Amino acid sequence: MKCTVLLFARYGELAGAPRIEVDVRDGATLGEIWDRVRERVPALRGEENPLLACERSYARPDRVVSPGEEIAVFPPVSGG
Amino acid sequence: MKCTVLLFARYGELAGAPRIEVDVRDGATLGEIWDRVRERVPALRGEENPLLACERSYARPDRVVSPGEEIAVFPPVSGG
Amino acid sequence: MKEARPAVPGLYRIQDGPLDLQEAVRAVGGPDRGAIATFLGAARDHHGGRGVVRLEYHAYRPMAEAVLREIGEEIRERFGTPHIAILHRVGTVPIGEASVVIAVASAHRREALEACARAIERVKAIAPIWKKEHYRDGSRWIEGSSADPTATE
Amino acid sequence: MKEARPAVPGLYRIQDGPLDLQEAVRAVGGPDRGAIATFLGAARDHHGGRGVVRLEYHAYRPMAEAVLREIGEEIRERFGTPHIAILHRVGTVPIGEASVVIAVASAHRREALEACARAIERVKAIAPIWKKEHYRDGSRWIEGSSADPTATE
Repeated sequence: MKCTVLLFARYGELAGAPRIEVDVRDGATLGEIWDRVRERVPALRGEENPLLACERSYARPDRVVSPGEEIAVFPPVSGG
Repeated sequence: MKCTVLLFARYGELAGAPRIEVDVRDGATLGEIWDRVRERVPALRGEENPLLACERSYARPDRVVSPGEEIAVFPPVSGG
Repeated sequence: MKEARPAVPGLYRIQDGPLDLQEAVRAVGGPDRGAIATFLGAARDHHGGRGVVRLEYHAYRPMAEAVLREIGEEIRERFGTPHIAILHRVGTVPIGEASVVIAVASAHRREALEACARAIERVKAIAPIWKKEHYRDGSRWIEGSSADPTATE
Repeated sequence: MKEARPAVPGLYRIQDGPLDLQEAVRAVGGPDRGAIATFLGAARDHHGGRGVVRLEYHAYRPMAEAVLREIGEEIRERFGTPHIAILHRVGTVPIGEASVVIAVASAHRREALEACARAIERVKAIAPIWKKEHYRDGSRWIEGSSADPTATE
């Protein structure tokens, strides 16, 4: 399945785009999707503390993703 | 010496006036002045937790008062 | 109260009429401060299960302003937050309107929040101000704090 | 985020342009509430000894608004204070202006103050918002909280 992954803040800058599309197997997990993103964007390979979100909620790497769900990956937050 | 004692909130209502003048010996303490006030105003005799102030600062009953200093007595506070 | 004090930033006032939270915030804000904590005490329509129709505050005005300033000094020494405003209203305070407004600014949030919480405790404990609650069928003086104001904390 | 939630009072918004503390206070106030605590975070002109000329905030906007609302729910359950407003600015924030405003109203002061302090901690820990500091000679993303947002507290 095709997944669009939203990237925020420094991750977006490293990727040169606020989103990236990757191809993964049906039933892939968030962790697999993030691994695929890093294959495509070498600049992201060194990132050790990504936060993962699915459908606008935080989720763990073992979360199985369904087609069409909104996926996002971003660095530790610093609002306030 | 003559002392004018300011009374606030319920104490002023009990005395029927916001201030009362009493005659005390030179070198009287705040405690003696308050005793004299209560002799003059029977309605204040039952008051057990008066706060005493001299020159706009809290003071203890053994504080010696000089002529012309500003004396006040009032009930526990409830601002805020 | 009579000894000379160094001039310190701060706004301390007993006033008739409505309090302005923005005034307090403006008085303490500045480019080197990342945090402003405020506390606003408002006249509540009930107390102990009884309906309250309005509040009335009286103060020993000159002493109350001096005590507010002393509280500001205490807070500044304890939390290192020199930028403090404490405003207290006297006279009638309609339900829903502010009786007291406190603002504390600091470089960091923790001191500002803790200083603000401490400041309202101290105002309630030692400022010579009294509240009278008015009900539909009468009124009553509230006499709250019997903390010894001359005690050193 | 998708399950039906009961409608609860509260104002949660990510916005461009200046924040209005009074709006937050108005959103939470009411005649049965005697206490309103607020926290305002402002852009500071220095950080770690370095001069800051402006801040820039980015957010994952729809998720950030949902998270602010979840924080409000957490606070409501923990402190029993249903009246909460959390506003966060995005885009450029000039020095001295507010990046975040929180207001919590309650019958009593302790809950309001504690809830407000807790709310800003949670915003900083889990809201998907990022700050970029701009200096005279460059800029840097701040990456603060590595708290696990999926952990139950």
